[in-house]
Amino acid sequence: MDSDATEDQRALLDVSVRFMEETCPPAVVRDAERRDAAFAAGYRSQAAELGWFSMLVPEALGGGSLSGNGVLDAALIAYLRGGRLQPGAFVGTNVVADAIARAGGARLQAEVLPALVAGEASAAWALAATAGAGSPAAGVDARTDGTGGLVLSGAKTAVLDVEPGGWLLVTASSPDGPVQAVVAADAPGVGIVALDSLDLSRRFSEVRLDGVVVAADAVLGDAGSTAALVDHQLAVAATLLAAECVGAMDAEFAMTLQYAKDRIAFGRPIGSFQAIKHVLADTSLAVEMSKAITLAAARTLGSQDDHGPAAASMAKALVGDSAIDLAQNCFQVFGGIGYTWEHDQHLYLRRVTSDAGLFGDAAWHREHLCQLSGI
Amino acid sequence: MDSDATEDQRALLDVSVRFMEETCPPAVVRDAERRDAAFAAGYRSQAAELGWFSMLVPEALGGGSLSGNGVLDAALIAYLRGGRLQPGAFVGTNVVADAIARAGGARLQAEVLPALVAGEASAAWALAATAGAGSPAAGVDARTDGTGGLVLSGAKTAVLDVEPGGWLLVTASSPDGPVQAVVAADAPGVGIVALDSLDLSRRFSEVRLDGVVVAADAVLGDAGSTAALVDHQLAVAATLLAAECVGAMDAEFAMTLQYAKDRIAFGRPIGSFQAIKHVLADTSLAVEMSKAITLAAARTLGSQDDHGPAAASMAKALVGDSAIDLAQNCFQVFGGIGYTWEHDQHLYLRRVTSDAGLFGDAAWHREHLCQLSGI
Amino acid sequence: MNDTMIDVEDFRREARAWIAANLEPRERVRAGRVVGEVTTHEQIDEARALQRKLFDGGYAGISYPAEYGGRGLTPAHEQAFREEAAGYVTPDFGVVGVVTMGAIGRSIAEHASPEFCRRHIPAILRGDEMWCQFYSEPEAGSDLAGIRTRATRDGDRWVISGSKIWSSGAYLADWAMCLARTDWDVPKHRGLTWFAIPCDAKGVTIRQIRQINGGAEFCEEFLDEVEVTEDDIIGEVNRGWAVTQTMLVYERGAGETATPTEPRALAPDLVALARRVGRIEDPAARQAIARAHINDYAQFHLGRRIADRLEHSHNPDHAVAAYSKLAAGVYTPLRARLGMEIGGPAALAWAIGDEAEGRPALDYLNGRRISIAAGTNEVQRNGIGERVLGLPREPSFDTNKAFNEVLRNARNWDGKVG
Amino acid sequence: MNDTMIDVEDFRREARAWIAANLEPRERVRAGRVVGEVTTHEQIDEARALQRKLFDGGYAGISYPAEYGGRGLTPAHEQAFREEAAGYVTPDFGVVGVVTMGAIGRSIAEHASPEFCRRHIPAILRGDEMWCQFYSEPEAGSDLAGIRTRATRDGDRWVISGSKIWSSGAYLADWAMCLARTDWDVPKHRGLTWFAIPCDAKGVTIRQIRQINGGAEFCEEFLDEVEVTEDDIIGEVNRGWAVTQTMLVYERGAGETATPTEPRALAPDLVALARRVGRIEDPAARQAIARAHINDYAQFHLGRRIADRLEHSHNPDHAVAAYSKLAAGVYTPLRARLGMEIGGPAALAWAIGDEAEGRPALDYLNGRRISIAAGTNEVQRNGIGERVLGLPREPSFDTNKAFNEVLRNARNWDGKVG
Repeated sequence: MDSDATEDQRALLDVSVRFMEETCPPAVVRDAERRDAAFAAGYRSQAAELGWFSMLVPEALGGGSLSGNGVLDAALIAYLRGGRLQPGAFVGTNVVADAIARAGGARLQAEVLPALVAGEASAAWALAATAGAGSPAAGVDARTDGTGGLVLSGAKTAVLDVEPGGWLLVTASSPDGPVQAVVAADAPGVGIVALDSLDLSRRFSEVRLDGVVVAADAVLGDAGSTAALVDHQLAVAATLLAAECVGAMDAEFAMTLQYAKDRIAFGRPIGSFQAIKHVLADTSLAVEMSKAITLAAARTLGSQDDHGPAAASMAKALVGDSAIDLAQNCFQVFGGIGYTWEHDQHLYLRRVTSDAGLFGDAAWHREHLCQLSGI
Repeated sequence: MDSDATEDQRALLDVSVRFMEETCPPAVVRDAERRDAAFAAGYRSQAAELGWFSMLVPEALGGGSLSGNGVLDAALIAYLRGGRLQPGAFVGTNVVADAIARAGGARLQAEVLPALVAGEASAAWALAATAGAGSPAAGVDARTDGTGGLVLSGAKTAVLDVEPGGWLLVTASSPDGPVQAVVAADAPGVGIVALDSLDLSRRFSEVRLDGVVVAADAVLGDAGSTAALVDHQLAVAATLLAAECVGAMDAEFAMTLQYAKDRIAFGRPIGSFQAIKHVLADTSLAVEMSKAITLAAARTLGSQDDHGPAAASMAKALVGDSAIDLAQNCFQVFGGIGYTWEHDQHLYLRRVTSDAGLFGDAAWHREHLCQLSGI
Repeated sequence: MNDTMIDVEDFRREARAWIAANLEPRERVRAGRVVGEVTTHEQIDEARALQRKLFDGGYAGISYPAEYGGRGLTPAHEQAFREEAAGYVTPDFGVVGVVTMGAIGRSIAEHASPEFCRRHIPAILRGDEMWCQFYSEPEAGSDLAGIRTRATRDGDRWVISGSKIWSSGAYLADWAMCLARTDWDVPKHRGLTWFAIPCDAKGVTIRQIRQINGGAEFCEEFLDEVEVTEDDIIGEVNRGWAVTQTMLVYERGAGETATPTEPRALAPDLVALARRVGRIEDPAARQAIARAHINDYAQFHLGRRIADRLEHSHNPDHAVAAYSKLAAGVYTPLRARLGMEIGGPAALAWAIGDEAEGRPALDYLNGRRISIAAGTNEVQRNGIGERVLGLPREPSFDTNKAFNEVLRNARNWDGKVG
Repeated sequence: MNDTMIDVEDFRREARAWIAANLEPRERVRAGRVVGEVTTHEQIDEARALQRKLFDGGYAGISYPAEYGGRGLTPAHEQAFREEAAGYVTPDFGVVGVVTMGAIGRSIAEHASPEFCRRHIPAILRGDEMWCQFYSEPEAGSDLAGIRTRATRDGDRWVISGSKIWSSGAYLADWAMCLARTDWDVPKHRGLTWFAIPCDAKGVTIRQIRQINGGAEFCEEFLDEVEVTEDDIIGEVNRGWAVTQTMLVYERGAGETATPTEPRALAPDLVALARRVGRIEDPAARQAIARAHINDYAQFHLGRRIADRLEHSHNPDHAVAAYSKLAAGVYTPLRARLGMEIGGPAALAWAIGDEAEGRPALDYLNGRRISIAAGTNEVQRNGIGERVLGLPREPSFDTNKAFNEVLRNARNWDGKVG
């Protein structure tokens, strides 16, 4: 995706590609049953060795990025993951690691963070399943317990990639505004209910919290800073998810382009018809614009530029809409063959549609952009 | 537009076409200066002889329609008007005549209504220039004067086709909800300021009301019934404007189709290229759907069917969006020649864009449809 | 119409009496069952028994010729029977029945030899023979005449090899009507022939296709030196395209039997969805709901407009039907997408097994079926452009050349002409 | 680069001194003036006087060959001068100056005979000769080689007849560079020749075209037996296409001189519009504003991405530039439409003469210029499809046939091939 990648970055990307192709090739992507808890743990641990979960964490806390711009490094990995429809809590773990590094207390930074960086556990962000203009804190209410801790009650639906033994970053409403806490997925009062999903390459759960008691040292930030931290988390999640989505778009487009060259109808390759050629040209433009805006968002967000959150929302909005257009157009080019289970088309259709809807859909990010811009 | 038209309807349509082609051919449409007050009065008077302003008025009040469905008759005329980019206060006069027939007192029905039906004067509806979800009453405030009359203050911008010596139906806000009154365009306190416009075939004015005193016998309806009457007026205006718009779409499409057959590039008529052919096929589908929905709205609204207002809003929304798509697509097919002043393309582009924006744009009517449907 | 034919209303009364005496009233629970949900041989056998009853009563193939076991009446009689039987349990063979009694039975009756018709049509009307089409191929989809399945004459036998796809319900059928190329040295429309093949013939392999929506109503077939005889030819050798055209007319007609009613309630499924996810007050969701409903409403009135045009025209041009097909092909996927937008994450993931909550995702996966099957959107646009609007034709590279040469040229395509 | 060439930074210092001594600082009021607003002969004459000063100082045609009156330096020197002169009043010939000094001057320098160059290039650099293109024709727009203007040899004269269109600023020019067909019996790219024509030559009629936006910067021309000589040929007879390709490269480059900066402020014009019409809180208006801004932002980064790709590639494929052009062609009209939607009726009608209030409508009328001019969206899509993505070519009906025959065939188009 990025022609400016450094040599170090390229080396990491190459070894990451080999890892993905060996550990989770298409046959494994297609077969959710092969991706059980043991698989997930093994995958995560190998990924951690490649540094997949350290990029947003400062060196002082055991992390480190190759280029100095951790968001950019992570986005390049995300792009490769998307193209190969990779499962696993990549986005969630990075977002939560980043949040703990920024606002976590000593215990979180000493106990949870190293486990995330080392791939010993993953983390999921339990935010509200927002569409439209909803708040990420909705669904779970927090009350203070008098000692600086919280008691959480409510539910979050469609939480991405909650893995056994992992952690949850719960964003909840309190009378003082949004609050956040890190909770073990197997803590007392936490219920994790697996869901069916359009996207076969990911796992979704409903997270139920029934009076879950959180100690003060598991609370992230304070009333004054949480809203900004949530915005930052959303920007990181949006950027990484956009990058995964662009990877999937690119792979699906390549597959479709090849088909348009090979498939013969009416005595010609179908790609010689303007009806197909022009759709592919438009789609290719959408891919190029999506790459350009996602890299811009990653570069900006990862370099402490104030414009980062706006750029991230712009990328998520543009990429989300473009990806669904792309998937619909590619499906149309494939025709009937794309309607068969064996063909990969639908895996990409499903994946990019979930990319588009998670962590704020396009409309949500457009509204968020307006708010970030002060209107 | 309507293959079911009766023989009486066909006769009226034929003579109306002859009238338009003789009285206001393209050269007159293009030259606003030739369309002065004297022209407008002459045009209106001849149109009235054809029954253009009687269709929504019951026979008991001096009106009458050919088919028993006045909205349908008027929509068929509107369709022909749109195709020939006709000027003149057709929509406004019919909407106001209908409103007076429904809710006007004895004086309005005895003095104003016959003048409108006879083409001696025209009427314009001064509603708020709504976009988004605004209220038609906005911009002008009404206070009661203690005798059942009103005092109106405020302004309405982009009022369509206010003609000298004509009447205004002003929809205003009062503490009790919307109120309406019929005011002479030259009454004391009324200021009419001509505006520049995108649409060269119509006239727009700002109407300023500076403490305009309205007697009780010029007020339409009462607090309980006005909101419903305003909705009805909007439905009639939306239907007639949609019909004018469909006429313009059809004419512009025919012109573009012919060009695609005649124009040669790369050794072929350009209409043989799928890039052009498929856009024209989609555009033609939009024309057919627009005709179908507009006729459905006219039939429903004109037959006292409760679904009339919903159908009218649906027609206005679909036709408005389709018309702008059509105008953009046709412009693209014409290429450079469509950018020249002498070519008719831009007259249609301008006209259908104003059709789409007046009396509620597509988004306004979609929201209105939701409200009419009780959500 | 012949003079001695029974009047429709007389027939209706007669049918009403027979139905009341012979058929069971439809229970409410079955009313929701839709065509296409017949997926097992048990269901087919159940339908066969009932069909036999109709046949014996004289109510199978009402508009089929009497000499082949039908009643020899008109479509109006057929419609009268359907109306009378609406509240009763009638044979439901699912999509395979629609194809058998519709496109296939009619094509056979119009084109096959009298012997062939006598052999098969009564069996069809009795419910003994269910048929499917072996028509589309992996390499011949939109290009309907681009068939590569090969039939070679060998004495008085024909040997057929190739592969077929998108056969609705073939795994439930007894016979297949199969299109094969019998002459490769003439242009593509001129070397095709239709054959009847028993689905259990040696060399026939039928495999259900697993679809992206989890269903498997379509099949693919592999034909490996399947042997048939001269007697199995439907129509004439190398004149198969004439049969195809008949078949396509009935196929298109078949979709139109159910007349939809004007959709007045604002997109009820989307309104319910927006309420479920708490977005009924959200302006964007409301716009999406209204958009979907307006398109539904416009499509309905477009359909009526086109039906009127076909009915009231002396020389109707059936090409205008492409408008309805294209509208469905454009607005169905759009509507499904609007559903996903309204639903948001709640449409991406739902309680396991909850079909109602999973519905927007299912609609989304199914959304493009209509834009692809039975003539893609692109094929409809070409048809509207050329046949309705009279635009100059797309250059054709395969209508005047031997099909063998077409295939050769296509593989070496360089875009150069003349 | 030759060894004795002055270093760019030395040149910059030298230029800085000369500029400070000879040019006037730019007043603020002129900063807002944009290329294209030069519409009168008086403005041209004013620019000529200033250009003469540059020429005499050695700063006209910095990268043109010294033998033709230029300075013989590099584009980097030219750029250094531009940067130094940015705060000063420099000659502004508007669009006619851009065409003259850019595409036309460069094409002449590369293709014309030394005599021709000596006759014209110094005059161009001095500002004495402003040039325009007689290139597009009413019947040859997107089809750049479909020229029908005819040049016939008559002894040592050539007689030119035909019509031209879309010549920027031709009514302000002294000379025209005119493309004509000199051989009708060869394929279209092979029978073309460029001629120089004085704009006041007998038989030349130049008419400004009134545009839909009220402007008239483009002209159309009627050429009625205009006589020129062998000396007026630019390049070789029947080899005009080679000159054209040079011209197109400079034309495309010319648009890219101004590097835009990253658009960070949320679409300021649309935000102001929404505030003016009281819709800044309206969710639909906010969505439209964000949509427009995101497209602006993405287009900017697309442009940077493509520039990087062209810069860092050893063998850059200039076809990728079509992405930027297509993006502009798609998103400019969309943005204009969003403006109209946000503005609503207030964008349809406004106080007479209020340019700010009328701006959305003006942008709307201008919105499709970029989707049509200098290669339509469709042409860009073909270019991306075939040259960037490597899709099989569109069949071509006019590249291998005599142009006469192409015209004949096109008139009898039936879509049949072979």
